[in-house]
Amino acid sequence: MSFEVKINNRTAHVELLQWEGSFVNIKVDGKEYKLDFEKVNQGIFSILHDNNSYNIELIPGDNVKKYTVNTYKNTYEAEIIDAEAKYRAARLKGVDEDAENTVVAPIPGKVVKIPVSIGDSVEAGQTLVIFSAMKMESEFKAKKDGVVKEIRVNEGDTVEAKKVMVVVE
Amino acid sequence: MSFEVKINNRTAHVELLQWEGSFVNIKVDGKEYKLDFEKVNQGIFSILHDNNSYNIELIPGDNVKKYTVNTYKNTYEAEIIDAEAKYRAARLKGVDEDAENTVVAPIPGKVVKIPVSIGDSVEAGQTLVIFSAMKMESEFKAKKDGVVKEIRVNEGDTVEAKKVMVVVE
Amino acid sequence: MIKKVLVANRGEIAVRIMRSCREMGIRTVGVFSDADRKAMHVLYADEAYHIGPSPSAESYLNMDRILEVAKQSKADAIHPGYGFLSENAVFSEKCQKAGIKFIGPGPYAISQMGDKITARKTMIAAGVPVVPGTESAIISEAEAIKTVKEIGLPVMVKASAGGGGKGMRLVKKEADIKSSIRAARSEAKSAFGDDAVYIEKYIESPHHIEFQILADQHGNVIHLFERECSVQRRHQKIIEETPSPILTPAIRDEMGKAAVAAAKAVDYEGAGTIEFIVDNNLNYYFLEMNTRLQVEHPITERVVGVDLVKEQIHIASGEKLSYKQEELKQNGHAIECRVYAEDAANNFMPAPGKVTHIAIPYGVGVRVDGYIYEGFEIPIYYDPLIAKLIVWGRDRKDAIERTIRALQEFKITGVKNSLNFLENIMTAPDFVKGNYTTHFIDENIKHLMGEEPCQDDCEDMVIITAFLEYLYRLRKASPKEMTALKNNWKDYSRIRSVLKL
Amino acid sequence: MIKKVLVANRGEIAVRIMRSCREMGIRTVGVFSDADRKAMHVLYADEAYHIGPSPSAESYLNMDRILEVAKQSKADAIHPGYGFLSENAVFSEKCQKAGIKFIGPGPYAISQMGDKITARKTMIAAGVPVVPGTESAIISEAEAIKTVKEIGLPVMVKASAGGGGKGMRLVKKEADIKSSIRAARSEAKSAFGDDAVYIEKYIESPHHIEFQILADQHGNVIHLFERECSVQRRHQKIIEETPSPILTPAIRDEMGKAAVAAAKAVDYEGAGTIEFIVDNNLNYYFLEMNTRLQVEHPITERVVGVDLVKEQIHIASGEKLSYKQEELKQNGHAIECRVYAEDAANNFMPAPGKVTHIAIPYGVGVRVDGYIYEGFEIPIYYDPLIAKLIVWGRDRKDAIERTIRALQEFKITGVKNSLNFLENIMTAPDFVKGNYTTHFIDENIKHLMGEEPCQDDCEDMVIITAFLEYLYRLRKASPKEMTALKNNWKDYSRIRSVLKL
Repeated sequence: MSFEVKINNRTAHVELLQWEGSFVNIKVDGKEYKLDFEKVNQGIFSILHDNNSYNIELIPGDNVKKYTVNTYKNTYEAEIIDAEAKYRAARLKGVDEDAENTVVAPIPGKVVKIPVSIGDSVEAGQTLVIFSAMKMESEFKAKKDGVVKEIRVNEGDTVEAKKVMVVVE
Repeated sequence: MSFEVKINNRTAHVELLQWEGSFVNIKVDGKEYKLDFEKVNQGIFSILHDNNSYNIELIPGDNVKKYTVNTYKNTYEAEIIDAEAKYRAARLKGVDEDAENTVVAPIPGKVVKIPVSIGDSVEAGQTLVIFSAMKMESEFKAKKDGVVKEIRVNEGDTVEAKKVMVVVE
Repeated sequence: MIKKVLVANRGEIAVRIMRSCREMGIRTVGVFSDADRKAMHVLYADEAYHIGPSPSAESYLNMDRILEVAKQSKADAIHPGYGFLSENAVFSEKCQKAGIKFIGPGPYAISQMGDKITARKTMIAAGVPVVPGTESAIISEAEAIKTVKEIGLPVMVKASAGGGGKGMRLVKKEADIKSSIRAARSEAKSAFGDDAVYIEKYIESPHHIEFQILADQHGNVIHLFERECSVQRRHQKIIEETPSPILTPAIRDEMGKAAVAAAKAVDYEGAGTIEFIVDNNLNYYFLEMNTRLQVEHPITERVVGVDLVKEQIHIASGEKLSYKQEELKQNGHAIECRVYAEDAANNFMPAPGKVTHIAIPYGVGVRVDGYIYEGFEIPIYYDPLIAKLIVWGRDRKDAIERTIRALQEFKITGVKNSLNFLENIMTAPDFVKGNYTTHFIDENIKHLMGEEPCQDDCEDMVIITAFLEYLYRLRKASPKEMTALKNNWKDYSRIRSVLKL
Repeated sequence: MIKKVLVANRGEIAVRIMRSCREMGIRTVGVFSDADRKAMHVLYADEAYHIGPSPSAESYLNMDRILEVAKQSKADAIHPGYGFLSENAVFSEKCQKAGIKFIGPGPYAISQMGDKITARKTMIAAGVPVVPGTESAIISEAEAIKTVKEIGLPVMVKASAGGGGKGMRLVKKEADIKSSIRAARSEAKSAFGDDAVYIEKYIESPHHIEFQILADQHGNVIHLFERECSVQRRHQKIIEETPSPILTPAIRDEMGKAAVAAAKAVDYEGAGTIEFIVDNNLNYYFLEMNTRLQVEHPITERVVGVDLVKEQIHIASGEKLSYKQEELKQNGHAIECRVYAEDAANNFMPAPGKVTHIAIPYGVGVRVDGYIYEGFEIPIYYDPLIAKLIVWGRDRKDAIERTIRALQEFKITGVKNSLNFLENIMTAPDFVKGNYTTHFIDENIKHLMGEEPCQDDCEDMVIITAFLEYLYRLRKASPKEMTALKNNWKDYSRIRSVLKL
């Protein structure tokens, strides 16, 4: 049984050799481990490896293949890469390229001001949206030169995260 | 929709009149309440009644009809009494009468000593089992005069809670 | 004696105030906006009243509605916390008129200190050092140029009604003076409706050091020593400590006396803070007074041993101060870390969202004030401060070491937060040396943005855990494919933090 | 300098010790029995080693196995915590021989203090007052009767090797002397393998007051003031506070000096506690010395401002004491409540089981040391202490009020526990007055067993909540029957305490 697991910028190949009771024999990128692997509670794991103690918290993410993982000192984003995920990643590749044409709300908040209009020519760096959340105002700027094609929000609107606000072409 | 709810020694008759969104109209022993009733999280409830704020934690018990309920200051054991529970209570009534004939481990622990043997005549108050748990020794005594009929554990045994150890007749 | 307090605030400070009220046997009244029905302060209060829609202007800043609730609930007093209505002279006056005690100073002290030019004049009259500059609002640009020549460049042009970095311009070249004054004026006009500006000498390597004071209604004023607040991002404090690593006992004593004089000059009542700007030669200048409780008040509580909220309530009840200046002492060292829901890597952009998991640090010398819980949705309408970690140590070194331990135990999942950034501050050499100014974050940004790599094989353990959990779930979903794997996990119904207690 | 410490213990004290080690940059080695694989101290340690089956005799008391682990893990030192091997002279000696530093006194001090008759003799020689009684073991019954006549009835017959209330007999009538000596002897023989007994005057209304001391390897000894420990059930402390409500400054000073003299008399090293028995006239007598850290050490940490575990480690490293007696001061008041998994209503019977839910108190002046977590199964093999609440206040009244607030916020569900009992102690008039002896619990049992009724309509709210939750579940199970009811609850995946942060 083997998959790839991506954490931060590393993609590791993992192969399970044996898992019986709390005994786990497993290879990560060719390195073999024999572990005492205990589930302490839902989402909480204790691993003893050569008597080193690791206490690991696993919090499920948006989907079954994504987890946030806490160790004593660090936090990681982990994702299981199986055939389906690889296919999806390949398909999605094209879509994201348009990202630099749009201004997207990174978090929920309020549109304070839109100092451009549809049809305006804008330069890279020019402010397209002034946005406010949690007492902080941010300016979102054009990533490249272009013309404002769409404005999908109004000044004063409260918007959800990931809402596309302005499209430049 | 109405049931009886037993908390500690009180059995209250509860009748739901309306429950829509967070609005609840309900009668407890004839007293009518109009409440803002919010589930904050699984097991955590916030009630506003005449602007009084109640924060209530509900922890499921052994079965779906039993709960431990925490308020800010108190802890209650609550049980829903429906037809089935009433029937069961009636049936169980006879069974418990034998309780005074048996010595039952109230918690998990270790049998240290059994100073009686099968066939011994014992008096009420005589020690039948010396029991140890969590560094504390307790003596379990006969509740009435009688003859030791059964000894179901051995000295040195580790026993689970509710284990019948000695039966007197 | 006060028997019931309305807390006109939300978040950690509302809960913190209610805790002290509970201990004093005082009933608490909470108020909440639409967004806050399930917020901790509503759950913790004895009574709770809805006061309006989510935006603060329509709820937590709605003076009339809050006073209405105070009357309806028969509260004797209103505690404003910090932010919102806490430094609003009009509200203080409205409370007075309504016969409800405002826990804080009267309208006179608030407005004297709220207007910067007035505050400067008052301080000069009281003999408290202020930053060299103009004493009144700038009338002509020619006069401004003359002043600048007297005090020397660089200078700051500041709005009298200002705050939060708005209506401020740094002037480095003589040629920029006029344009800067015009820009500051226009910004002040649009932000505060008042275009009065003044000029101050710009302090190059400033330390931001403030003194806590307490003043009763009978003219008694004491100070509770300083807090060093120079670690700031976006002009907002993120770490505070006491004692300050740079003050000498003599300067501390002088500044404490100046702080007391400042409070006396405005007939102050309650808890307040005198902020000073201090240069590398330990010259100190009055900057402003915060006429309320500060976010960072707990470090003073820990080191001086005073519950400031309880003292506020005693003072508001008309009692005399129960501490004498000479009885107070700084015991050990305390550090506060502000945990914000924000993304340090993205210019400290706020990060609202749902908290999925929390592990809280415990043990000797550790206090956590917060208001979030697992499952809580942090609203977008209010401040991103979600918790404060207050750590005490025998001395500064001990306090830093303990803070690092506590930050490592502290986990908040579901929302981006500043925990890792705070830990990096604790290990930054300039911070460890105690040698830092308000430029600290800019000067140390590379270290602060770093992430210490996981030691030994722990990264592999992370990978293995995620892998095995995924496998376990697959097995549950399609047991037949997975029969080769045996394991004896139980199915727990809930996720729990083992670092919980 | 010590770089790696093996903690030969479990539960809250193991975690507490490891926290201070972490802060000092010292690696920690945990050891565990079968029952403790998932215990907090295993999860918290850097390294963890299995040492045997669940009963302590086969694991936490297995000296050779623990020393083996110390060698294998290359630990420099062993911290024994309290209980288990902490007062075992043989173990201290074995560590010495193995070249591993035992964090605590050497075998001489432990055995001098472990044998009660020897300890009494040593104290008399050092000029420390002891309870009037026999100086050596009782040889003849005639001699015993003579002694009793000298010191007057009632008296206690005590086993020299004793502890924990075993091998003790109270004698009130002359006729009972002989039989009591015989009974105590036989009990001592079977419990400790040593039938030596001695006679002490029985103090009628005793206060149990102990002094914390610290002694370095260079002959420097200081005391860190007292702890009042008279609130006991089953001869075990349940509440401790400092300062004692009954001591005067003069007596405190005298007793502190006696405590230092006692430690010096046995060439003590490390942290230790001199226990005194004090009568209503403030006559004080040496009772025994605990040659280890006490359960209740955190109240001293809070009031005196010293991390006792860190000091133990500094001392064990050979450093000189870094505090001078005259620098130490008691600041404010601290109370410790011991939370046991036990059933107060049933003679404090221990109550192991699975913890289903915990809500922990926070805020100013509150510290919680514990080791349980939600889902944790409390083992039957060890002590029922599951958490300690340590509360600080400006003065005794403030500390009591805060303790009540904290106890009300504190919830542990799934196992019976002493939280309600502890709260009742805080409200008992004798406790509030500070007027109590070791008979406190017996004398106040009615108040202590009571349960304050829920105010207003809150009992009805409990009923309503249980009812609605049941209905909601029914509806999920058979939706058709329930379509008359609409509600908009979301299905949360987990149970969370809103009082969490």
